[in-house]
Order: sequence, then structure tokens, then C-alpha cells
Amino acid sequence: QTRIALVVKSLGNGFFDAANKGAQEAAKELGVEVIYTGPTAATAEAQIEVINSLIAQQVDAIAISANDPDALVPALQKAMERGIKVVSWDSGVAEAGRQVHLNPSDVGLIGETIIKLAADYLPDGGDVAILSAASTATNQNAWIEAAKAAIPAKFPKINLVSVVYGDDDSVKSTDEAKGLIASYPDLKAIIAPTTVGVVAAAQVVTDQNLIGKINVTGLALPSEFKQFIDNGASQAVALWNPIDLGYSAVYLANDLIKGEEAKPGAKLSIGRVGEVTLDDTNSAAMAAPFEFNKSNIDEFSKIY
Amino acid sequence: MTDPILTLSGITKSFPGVRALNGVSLELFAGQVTALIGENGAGKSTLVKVMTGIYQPDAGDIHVAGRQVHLPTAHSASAAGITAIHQETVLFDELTVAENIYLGHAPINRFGMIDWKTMRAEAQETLDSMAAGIDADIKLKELGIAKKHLVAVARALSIDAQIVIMDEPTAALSQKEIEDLYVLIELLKEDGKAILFISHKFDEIYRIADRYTVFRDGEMVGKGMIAETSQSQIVQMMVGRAVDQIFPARNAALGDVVLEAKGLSHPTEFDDISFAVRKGEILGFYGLVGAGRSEVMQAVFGMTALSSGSMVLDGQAIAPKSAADAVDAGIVYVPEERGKQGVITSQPIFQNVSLPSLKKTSKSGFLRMAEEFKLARTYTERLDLRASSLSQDVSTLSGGNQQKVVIAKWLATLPKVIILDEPTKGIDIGSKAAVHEFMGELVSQGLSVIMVSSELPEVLGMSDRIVVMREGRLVDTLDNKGLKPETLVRLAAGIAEEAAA
Amino acid sequence: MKALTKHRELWLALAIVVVVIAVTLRFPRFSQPSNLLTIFNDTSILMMLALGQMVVILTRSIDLSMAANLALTGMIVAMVNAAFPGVPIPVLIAGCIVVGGALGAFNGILVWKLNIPAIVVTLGTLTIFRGLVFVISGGAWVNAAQMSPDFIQLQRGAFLGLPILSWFAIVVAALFYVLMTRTALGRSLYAIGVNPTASVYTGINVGRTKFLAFTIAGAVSGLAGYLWISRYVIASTEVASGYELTIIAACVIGGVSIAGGIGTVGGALLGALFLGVINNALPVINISPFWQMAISGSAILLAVVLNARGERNKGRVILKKAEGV
Amino acid sequence: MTDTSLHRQLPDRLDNPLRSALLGWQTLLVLVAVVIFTVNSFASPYFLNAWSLSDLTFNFTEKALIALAMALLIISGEIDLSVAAIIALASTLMGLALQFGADTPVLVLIGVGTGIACGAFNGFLVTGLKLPSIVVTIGTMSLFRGIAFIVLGDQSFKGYPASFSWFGQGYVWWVISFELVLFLVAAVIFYVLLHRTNFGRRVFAIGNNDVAAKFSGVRVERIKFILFCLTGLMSGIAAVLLTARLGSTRPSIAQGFELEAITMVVLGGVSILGGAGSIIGVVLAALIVGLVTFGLGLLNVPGIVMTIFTGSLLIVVIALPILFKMWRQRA
Ligand SMILES: Nc1ncnc2c1ncn2[C@@H]1O[C@H](COP(=O)(O)OP(=O)(O)OP(=O)(O)O)[C@@H](O)[C@H]1O
Ligand SMILES: Nc1ncnc2c1ncn2[C@@H]1O[C@H](COP(=O)(O)OP(=O)(O)OP(=O)(O)O)[C@@H](O)[C@H]1O
Ligand SMILES: [Mg+2]
Ligand SMILES: [Mg+2]
Repeated sequence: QTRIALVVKSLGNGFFDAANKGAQEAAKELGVEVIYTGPTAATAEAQIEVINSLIAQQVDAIAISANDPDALVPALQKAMERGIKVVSWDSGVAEAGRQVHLNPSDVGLIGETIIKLAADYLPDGGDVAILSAASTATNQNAWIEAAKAAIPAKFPKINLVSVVYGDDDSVKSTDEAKGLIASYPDLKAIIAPTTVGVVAAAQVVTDQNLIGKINVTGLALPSEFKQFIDNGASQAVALWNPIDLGYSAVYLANDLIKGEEAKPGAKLSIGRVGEVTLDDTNSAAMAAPFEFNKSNIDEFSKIY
Repeated sequence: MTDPILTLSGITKSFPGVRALNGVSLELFAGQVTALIGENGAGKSTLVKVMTGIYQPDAGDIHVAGRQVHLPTAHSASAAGITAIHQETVLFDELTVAENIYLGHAPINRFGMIDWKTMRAEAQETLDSMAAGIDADIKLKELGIAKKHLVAVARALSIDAQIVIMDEPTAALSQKEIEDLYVLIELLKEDGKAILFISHKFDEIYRIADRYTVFRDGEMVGKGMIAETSQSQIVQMMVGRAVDQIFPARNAALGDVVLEAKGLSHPTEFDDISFAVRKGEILGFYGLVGAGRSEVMQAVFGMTALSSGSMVLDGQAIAPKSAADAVDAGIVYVPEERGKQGVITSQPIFQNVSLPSLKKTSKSGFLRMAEEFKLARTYTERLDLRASSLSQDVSTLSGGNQQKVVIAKWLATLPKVIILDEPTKGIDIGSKAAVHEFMGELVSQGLSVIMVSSELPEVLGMSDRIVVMREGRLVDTLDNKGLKPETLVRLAAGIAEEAAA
Repeated sequence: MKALTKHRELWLALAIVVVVIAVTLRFPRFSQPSNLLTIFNDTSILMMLALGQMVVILTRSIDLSMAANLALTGMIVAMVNAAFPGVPIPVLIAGCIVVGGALGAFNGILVWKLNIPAIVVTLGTLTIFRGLVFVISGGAWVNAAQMSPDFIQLQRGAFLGLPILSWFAIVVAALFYVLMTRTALGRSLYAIGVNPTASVYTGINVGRTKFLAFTIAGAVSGLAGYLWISRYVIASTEVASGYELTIIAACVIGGVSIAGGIGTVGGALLGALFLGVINNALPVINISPFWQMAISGSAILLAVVLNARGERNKGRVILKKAEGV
Repeated sequence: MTDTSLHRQLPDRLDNPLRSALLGWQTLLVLVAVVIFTVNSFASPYFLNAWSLSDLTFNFTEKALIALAMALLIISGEIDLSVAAIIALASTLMGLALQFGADTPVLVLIGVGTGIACGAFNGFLVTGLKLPSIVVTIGTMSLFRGIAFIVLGDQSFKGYPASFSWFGQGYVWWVISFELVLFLVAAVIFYVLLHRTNFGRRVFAIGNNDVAAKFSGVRVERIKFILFCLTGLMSGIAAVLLTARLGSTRPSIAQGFELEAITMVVLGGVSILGGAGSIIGVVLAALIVGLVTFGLGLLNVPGIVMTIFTGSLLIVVIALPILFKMWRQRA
């Protein structure tokens, strides 16, 4: 039987558990076995140990959301040498370390969306700051670049004052959010394009009674974030559908196992989600982020 | 006659390799001072520890006021009305004097909380009643050794006990402080307390004790009333033979000066110490415990930094910065605290002996066990070491044999000067004679020996010349020809000749 | 130098004031009372943990498992709360203290009855406790939405203008103060650190006292478990990972001697507060947060050097002129 | 007077050294290793495979290299908690040098040199200023990694040359990796150093009683300083290997290595109080940790659950002999 390993940054994260849901759904459709695994601490070294044990188990494909784009390359190259197909998804691996990368969405689109989420509720413009994950996180960095690029043309009234890093650690994110609030008295919005950071920031805003003064937004899991939409600390957040992401990653891996070739311009099927086209770095984008606000959060928080 | 308030009978206690107590008995009477007399290592302190719940006897009974008691912990002993001033100061440097006195039985207020105010006041009162001149509020570490002993006495008094044990309480006290202590003891006697008094000083015993009990090698060998017994009778019991035969006679053939020290000083421990030792000489260092002799010797050995002073060894100036330097130069030191500084317990005998001589036994840095065994065997057998094998762990050896291991270790380095600090402390009579005999052998082979000792007979019996120290200063250097013991004691204790006469 | 050792806490407090003033010069809002109270509140959990650790260090031991204990107790309480939102919060808090205390007692038993060095025991239980967090939760996180509002809000409420979390720290500090200065147990903790042999002579049961120290540290970790989880509203396996060393660092900066026997409640609190102030100040004065680690490392080194200078053994002091009494 | 022939001849030793070795800790560890190996072979069909076993070694070689030096340090009565931070700093400085165009030999030199320098700094603080090593190295642990964070900020260094990567990824022969060979060579060197030289003998003496060792003319401070440098050196070497294996540098590299290395040392029978231990034990312990983690990994057991096994193993292996002795005394 074909075995595909779905390797995540760290176990226990709601986002990845949701992705696993989709992956299992795809497994059923395709008649393959999906091994859901990952380290407990989100470090590259720990992920390498997981990869080594998957290589030893001679799985057919590894679909990985990477803790570090570069550090995993040697390990994944070894996997490819032993005939294992490698797909990265969500958080990518450098080109040399994988055959295909699946972006949850288009980088430019995400960058624009996170600024738009803030701008929509700031008709007069104002200061905003970004609370990111680790400074090394590839996807976050790309989105932030795209966001910066989008501001002058599309949101001229928005003034991005600072970018800080909370390392996807609740304590550090909390400290950083507090630092932002203390340093920038006129701050109108905190944009956290990470599910851990956005919760921490919203909790700080709630604790410091700044609801209505500072709007927290960014990328959030509906189930984890619902209360902050409810209490008004946040007007709206966005996210792609992690279920679809896990589902699509497994489909892509299966395509490669079936013998599809990963080359620029290739069109690959991702089941019920549709079809993606590889760009010249063999990357593909799944879909545009989806916005959650008061009107729909209830419904989605029950799903993931 | 009244019944004894405390009776010990058939007490036996063994340590690995030593039977410290063998079926001893002891009686203490209310309102009387009983002296416990015996040589070093006779088992006196061990008995104290049995009586205070620190050691559990292997056999024997303890009766207090006619009732049998068990003393599994130190607490149960104080509960039974027994308290002790131990030989080693067992106090807490970082705590205040008041707390040192009251730890474990501090006064408590209505809420079950420690009542510091009462505690301080009562501690101060006790100290003042002893005329100790100590502030109960300062930390213990700020006191000198003598004052620490007074705190230990105060602690014993603060426990309202019927039986007070004093294990060499005067060893580190000055004459004035000793007099104050005598007054205190009188007060306790009037209070009806039973006192066990351990001391090596006969003048003291004859002055304050009513009764005596003598131990020898862990056995009770005699008891009676002080007033009915002469000093020589007691000594006879203690030693089991005539005292004056112990030391080997030797005809000294002294050579040139080997080591000369001039004006050795240390900021807090000693000041302006000068002495010289010749080839083939035994230079004795006498003083009361705590006079600072060990500190001086450790400075000569490179372990303590000097603030000023100079040393010349075989005509060359030396300034050892570490023990390794001193050993390289040819000075070795047999420390007083054998367990802590002398032997490395949990390592075998041969490794202890070869440690400073590894350069000789090894080949380009690699161990050669056969050479080590050879070296160890040569020197341990010269000292007649009693052990089952050279790989035996030194911690399983008796004190005397441990001392032999330390001496063997140093002889193997072929030193020029060997410093022996209390070389026979805690060593049984047989081994003691062997050590003395061996010292004689050492000097006859041309070594220079410096011997620090607090035992008068030993100092007088062994030394060619004697340096006397008191409170960190050199009092006098005497030729050991027709010296009277009293002279040394007076110099060491600082009692003026005419006042005593 | 002598004054420094006598008033170690005073000097540490002064150092904190200097940092606050320095930051204020560049950023006036920093020393506003509200911000200072925020810093205090932010440091509350660390302060409590430092006190627990201090008790253990005083006895010449060390507890590396406090953070893991915190994570495990926190996960348990979060899961209980998620499953039975009806259980009153005070009951949960009491439960945390009991569970944490039991975990600490486990360390203590091994140290007491089997005489295994504390560092080995707690190195082992550190990994065991943290592994258990994963096992009982199946790796899943418990997030804000699953926790009951009371569970989250309790510590955020205010009393006399101070958040309840701060009050927790104040009450715990007061209890420790009484414990350390006014009870036989507290004094025994010091005694066995200063001189274990003398403690035996004084009738103190050294093993049992160590056991109690570990139990106390465990109970504090348990309480901190609840407070941490409800503060950061997420319970996961990685909660407070690596924090054990921060706790020890707070103690060391606060003048608690790793060799045992020396340390005060005030010192431990100030040590924690010092780290808290640094952590809060850096982002504010716009120093890259990447400096934070190096700064707290240097602070630890500086603190040990200064403390060691003070503790340096004076020797026996035989010469009368040097005795100074 | 005294005739030497009258003296009793003291035998070198009474019991057979082989016999006491067989009853010792190492036998217990070998037994544990064999059991785990057997269980693994049955539990996973993928375990008994040359490449699997080779991959297995990567899980522990870097930590085990540090554990070798750490064992000596702990035997001497000290400890170094900063080893992982030294790796981070060494790796960062190598990355920095790479940006300035350094080639492989220079990179290795910088990694190893940084390790030694950090070790010397620890050694100076401990022996020169007479500070407790556990506190010093908690401090330098933050300091070293902190400097790595300052240097690296929010970047990561990458693009190490292939000749450099070989140290962490290359194979000397068939499935035998360079890392494994290096570890085995280092193990032999450390074995000889600890058990067969004067230096090692002095290390044991210091650990058992450093006062008595000093009184016996051992230069205690100097030896402890050397041991810290040695631990730094091994951390520097581990930094080269890890950096080469990852092909990149981040300041958060090697997190938690210190506790894993210490676990190996203690599991290997080294007394945390100093004075006792053996290199063979440490090597066996490293192997056991590797076998446990890899074996469970093959069953896709999460890493955190594995730590329950290693943690329990640590306590049980140490508690068992004690319990056994208590039980025998009671009987
Ligand atoms: N803990 C112990 N372990 C092994 N042997 C011990 C221990 N304590 C005492 N001994 C031995 O027991 C014997 C009696 O020692 P003890 O201290 O009772 O002598 P003492 O009469 O008090 O001598 P001193 O006059 O020197 O104080 C000595 O041989 C000593 O070495
Ligand atoms: N300040 C002190 N605090 C605690 N114990 C002390 C102090 N001074 C001495 N002692 C202890 O008292 C005992 C006797 O002291 P010691 O013989 O070492 O004194 P010393 O200065 O070497 O003088 P000497 O060698 O002349 O008797 C030793 O066991 C020593 O450890
Ligand atoms: Mg005695
Ligand atoms: Mg002395």
C-alpha cells in the first residue's frame, strides 16, 4: 500500500490537526495510508529526526510543513535520493529540498489581504504594526514583503510602524505585543499573520482594555479566535482552509508517486479543490484567504 | 548516696574496621561533675554521640532517672533532658548568634510563629550571664573560634536539660574564658544538673570534677571519686603502662639549616613567624588548639597566600604558590584533617600513594599500574600498613592506617622537609608508637621534620627544639633540654610566670 | 564591599531603579505607575516560581522540573476546565496546588528515601512530566475558546487597583516570608543548607526537610500552572519550555547561593523583578529583542561575581586585631 | 632492627578485576541496550537495515561527542550547561565567516576555536574567580546564545560549501558516516585519556576530594580549566558537524542539547557528585538513547513520548541498585 507522511511543524497545533483531517479525507479517496507525524518542539533538528525515521520506514512520499527552509534540505535530499517524493506545503523548503511546494494561497494576495483586513476598519488610516512568527519563517517573511509592497499604492493612509517577532511562542508574542502598545501610543491595529501571535495580541488588547482602540487582525484559526471576534478585540481575520490544504498536499504527493513530473508549467490535480499550475520555482498556490467576521465565525469555529 | 540520674550500661558501637566502644558503662549524678578521661580515640566523643541520639549503639541500655530511654534522634535526646557541647563546633555560620542558640527549640508566640524578640532577648540574657561579650544579633561567622565555643555553651544552657555534656569545652578558650566557664559549671551544679566533662587537662579535672570514669581503647577501665585518686593512678589507667617509656630515644646529629622562614604573615591568621629547621632535626610546634600553627604550615606548603615574609630552602629562595610548587621544591605536609585533606576516600590505597608521584610511575603521561603498585608496596610496607590489599578503599582503613597511607604518599616523593600536623591525633597507642619510631627513622635518614602537636608528652618526647605559638603569634623558640611541661603550657596559654608561681 | 553584601537586596533594588530611570529618560511613558504595575503583574508568576526554587536551593538541592510541573498541572487543569466548566475556580486552584505538590513530593521522595542527587532526579522528572503533558492531552492544545470565562477572567479582575494575578504574587510572597522567617521549617531549610552535619546534631531531619522543600516548590509550580495557562490562554506541551533555567537565574540574580543556606524572600522577588524589568524595557526602548538573552546572561554572571565576593570566606580570624568584634 | 622479610606482603588486589567489571554498571547498560535492540528488531520491520542503523547514529553522535568531554568534567565535580549555546555561537561565527568568503578549513578552525574560547571563558570564571560552575554556565548559556542572536538577528546563514557539508552528511565507507567515525575515534581517545593517563587519574582524584587532591600537589585549578576547554572544544566540533548536517545556521540551533548530553553522562554511570564513572558507560548510554529514540521513531511515537522513556530510564537505572542494596540490607 502507498504510504504518505504528513509532517507538520509541531504536533498539537489546531491548524495542523485540521490539515490532518483533510489529509485523511484525501487518503480515503485515494486509497492510500497517511502517517500524521511531527516533532513536539518546532525545531529543524527535531524535524530531521522525524524525517530520518520516515526514510527508514521507506514511505513513498513526505509532505512537510517546514520549521526551517534550509536546515531540512540535506535530510530531504537524502529522502529523495532513496526514491521518496517530497512535497512541501504551508511553510516551504528551499527548492533543492523538495519537488513541489504548495502555497496555501498566493503570497501577494495574502500580503494584501492582511493589510486590507486592517484598512477596512480604519477609514481615516493610521499606525499599524506587524507581530510575526519567527524571524526565519519563510512564509511570514514573504507575506510581510508583499504587504509592504502593497501599502503605497493601495492603502496610502496606512502607516506601518514596526515589525516584531513573537516566535510563535505565546509568552514572547505577548511581551512583543505589549512592547508595541507601549512604544506606539497611536497604534490603531496589530496585524499578526500567525495563529499563535494573533491570539496573544488579542488577549493583550483585551487585558489592557484597549478594545475599540486597537484592532487585532491577521491570520487566525476560527475556533481559537472566536472569542476575540465576539468581544470586539478584533473585527475580522482571515485564513485559508487548512483542511483543504492538508487534502491538497496529499493529492500532490500522490500525483508525484503516480509518476507525474514536477516541472514549471505542469498542471497537477488536487481533487475536489481543483487543479494547480506550477510556477518556475515549482510552487503552486491553492486559493485566496477566506475572511472571518462576526457574521460567519460561529459556523467556522465548529469546523476548525 | 543518691541514685545516678543517668546510667549507661553495656554500650557497644562499631564502625567499619574499628570497635569504638565495647560494652562500656557510665553513671552521672545530679549536682556532680563526672570527668570522662581517656586518650585520643578512646571513644569519648563516640559515647557523647550515642548519648545525644546522633549514633545508635549496637548494644546496650540507657536509663534516665531510672527509666529506659531510646534516643533515635538528636531531638529525642533533648526531650530526655540531655544536651551537649560537641567537640567540633557544630554551628551555623550564616545564622545569627541568637538563632544558633535557639535553632530547634525557638520560643513560639500565640500563633505558633517563632518569636524573634523573645528569642533575641533570652539569647542575650544567657550570653550576658556568661559574660561572653557577644551580641546575639550578629551572624556567627563574624566570631572567632573561642567565641563560637561560647555560643555552643550558651546553646547547651538554653536547653533546659538535666544532663549537660561538655566535650573538651576549654580546648580553644583563653584562661579568662575558662575561669568564666568554671563559674558557670558551679552554677549548674547548684541547679542540680548532672555534668559530664571531657578533658585532657588534669589541672582542670582536679579543679572541678567530683568523679571520674576512664576509657581505654573503647573500654571502661576504671571509675571513682577524684578526691580519692591520684593523678598518676589515673594516667596509669588511661595508658595501661608507664608514660615515660613511649618515646624512642635518639641521638640527634643535626646538620645545616634546610628550611628557613622569616617574618611569615597573613592578614588575619598569623603574624611575623620566623623559624629554621636543620637537617636531621625534629622541630616541634606547640600551642593550644586554634593557635594558628596549622595555618602557618599550610602557608609554608603553598596552600595559603602570605601577605609578607620569605622562605629559603637549601640556600634558594622559594615562594610556593600551590601545594604542587611546594612538593616540587621538596616540602610535604601531612594534614591534621586526615579525612578532608589527607586521604582521598573511595579510592584505593595504591592510587592515594602514587598520586603525587605519578610523574615517576608513568611513561610519557600514560599510567603504568605495575609501577604504581611497586611504589605503593615499597612505602606502605616500610610503615607496616595493615590492609588486605593495595586496592582496598582507604575509607575502610582505621585512622592510624589512613595516616600511614598519607605518610607513605609523601615519602614516595623523596622530600627534604616533612611537616606533620598532629600526626598521632586519633591514633591508637600501638600505631602512635610506630609513628614516633618512624619519625626517628626519618630524621636519621637526613630528613627535616616539623611536627605540630597539641600533646605535651609528644612534643617534649620527640622534638629537638620547640616553637610555641599563641593566638597567631610566635611566643618563643626553646631548646628541648630539661624543659618543664609547665613552661610550655604557660607560654602557650599566656599565663605570666610570676602570676602562676 | 562589606556594605554591598550586607544590603544585597538594597543594591539589587537600586539596580532595578537605575534601569527604570535609564529607560524612562528615553521613553517617559515607561515609568508611569500603570506601566510599572504592568511589569509587576507580568513578573508575578516568575516571582512565585523563584520563591519555590529558592526553598529548594537553600537546602543544597536544585529543582529542574518546576517548569515541566507547571506545564503538566496547567494542562490537567485546562482539560478539567474544558470538560467540566462547572467546577468552581477555587476548587481548580486548590487542585492545582495539590497536584503540583504531589509531583514535587515525588521528586522529594526520591531525594529523601533513595538519596539520589536532586539534579539527577529532577532532570529525569523534567522529561517525564513534560512527556506526560503530551500523553494526557494526546498532543492537542486547549485553547481560549474551550476554557470557561471565569477560568480566564479570574486573574484579570482587579482588587484595590491591582490585578488579581499581582495579588496572588503578593499573598504567596507574604506566606513565604512568614514561612522562612517565622516557622521552624523555614529556619531548618536555612540550617541544613548552611551546615547539614550540624543540622543533624540539632535534631533536624535533613531528608524530610528536603522532601518538604520539593513539595513546596511543586505546590508553587502547580499554582503557577493554573495562572500561566489562564494568562496565556493556551495549554500545550511546550508551555514554559526551558523556563526552569529562567527561574534559577532569577534566584541567582537575587542572591540565592547555589551552595545552599543563603537567600531571602526579598532577594528572590527582586531577582525575578529585575528580569521582568529587562524583558519589558527592551522592546520599549527599541533595542532589538535579540539583545535580551545576552543581557540577562550578563546580568546573571555579574550577580554571581558580586555575590561570591560577598560570600568569600573570611577565614578563621585568629589574630586578635583582625577579629573585629 | 626491622627486617623487611617479616612484613606481610600486601597483594595488589584481592578480587579479579574482570569479575568486578562484569558485575558493574556497564553490564547493566549492555543488557539494557541488547533488550532495546531486540525489541526494536521485532517491533519494526525496518529496523534491521544497514541504512536505518546508519541513520540512527545521526540522532546521537553530536550530543554524544559532547557527553564524552562532559563526563570528564562531571567526574571532576563540575558541570557545563552552556554546551548547546556554544554550538549556537560557534555555528553563528562560522556563518559569519562564510559571508566573508571563508573556505572549509577556515570555517572548521573558527568553529573549533570558538568552542575552545567559550570553554576557556567558562573555565576562567569557575577556576579563576572561584564561582560555582552550575551558575556560571547558566549565565554563559544565555550570554553565548544571546551573542548568536545579536549577530544573526533575523537572518539565517546558508550556502555552506559541499566540502564543508561532508562533515555532517558524508560517508567514509558504505553506511559508515564521518560523524560516527569521528565519535568512535573520540571515544577511544577519551577512554585512554580518562582511564590510562596521569591526567585522568588526577581528574578522578579531584572529583572524589578536590581539597585532598590539592593537598597532594595536584594542580586542581589548571586541570579543571583544561576540562572546561575540552568541553568547549567538543562543543565546537559538534557545532561543525551539526552546521554541516543542517547546511545552515540559526541562533536557535541545538536547543536542549545540554540536558540530553548530561542525561547520557549520568545514564552512563557517571556520578553527578563527581569522582566516579567510565567512558564505556557513556558510550553505551549514548547508544541506548539513540536506540530508544530511533526505535520509537520508527513506530511514529512522538519525540516527547520518547523522553518519558529516557527520563524514566535515567531514574530507574540509578534507583535500582540503591533499592536492591536496601532490600538486601533488610533481608
Ligand atoms: N564516624 C566514624 N567512622 C569510623 N570511625 C570512627 C567514627 N567516629 C569515630 N571513629 C573511631 O572511633 C574511635 C573513637 O573515636 P572518638 O572520637 O570517640 O575518640 P575520643 O575519645 O573522643 O578522642 P579525642 O580525645 O581525640 O577526641 C577512633 O578510633 C575513631 O577513629
Ligand atoms: N573559626 C573556626 N570555626 C570553626 N571551627 C574551627 C575554627 N577554628 C578552628 N576550628 C576547628 O577547631 C579544631 C582545632 O583547630 P586547629 O587545630 O585547626 O587550629 P589551628 O589554628 O590549626 O591551631 P593549632 O594547629 O595550633 O591547634 C579543628 O577541627 C578546626 O577545624
Ligand atoms: Mg573526642
Ligand atoms: Mg591544627
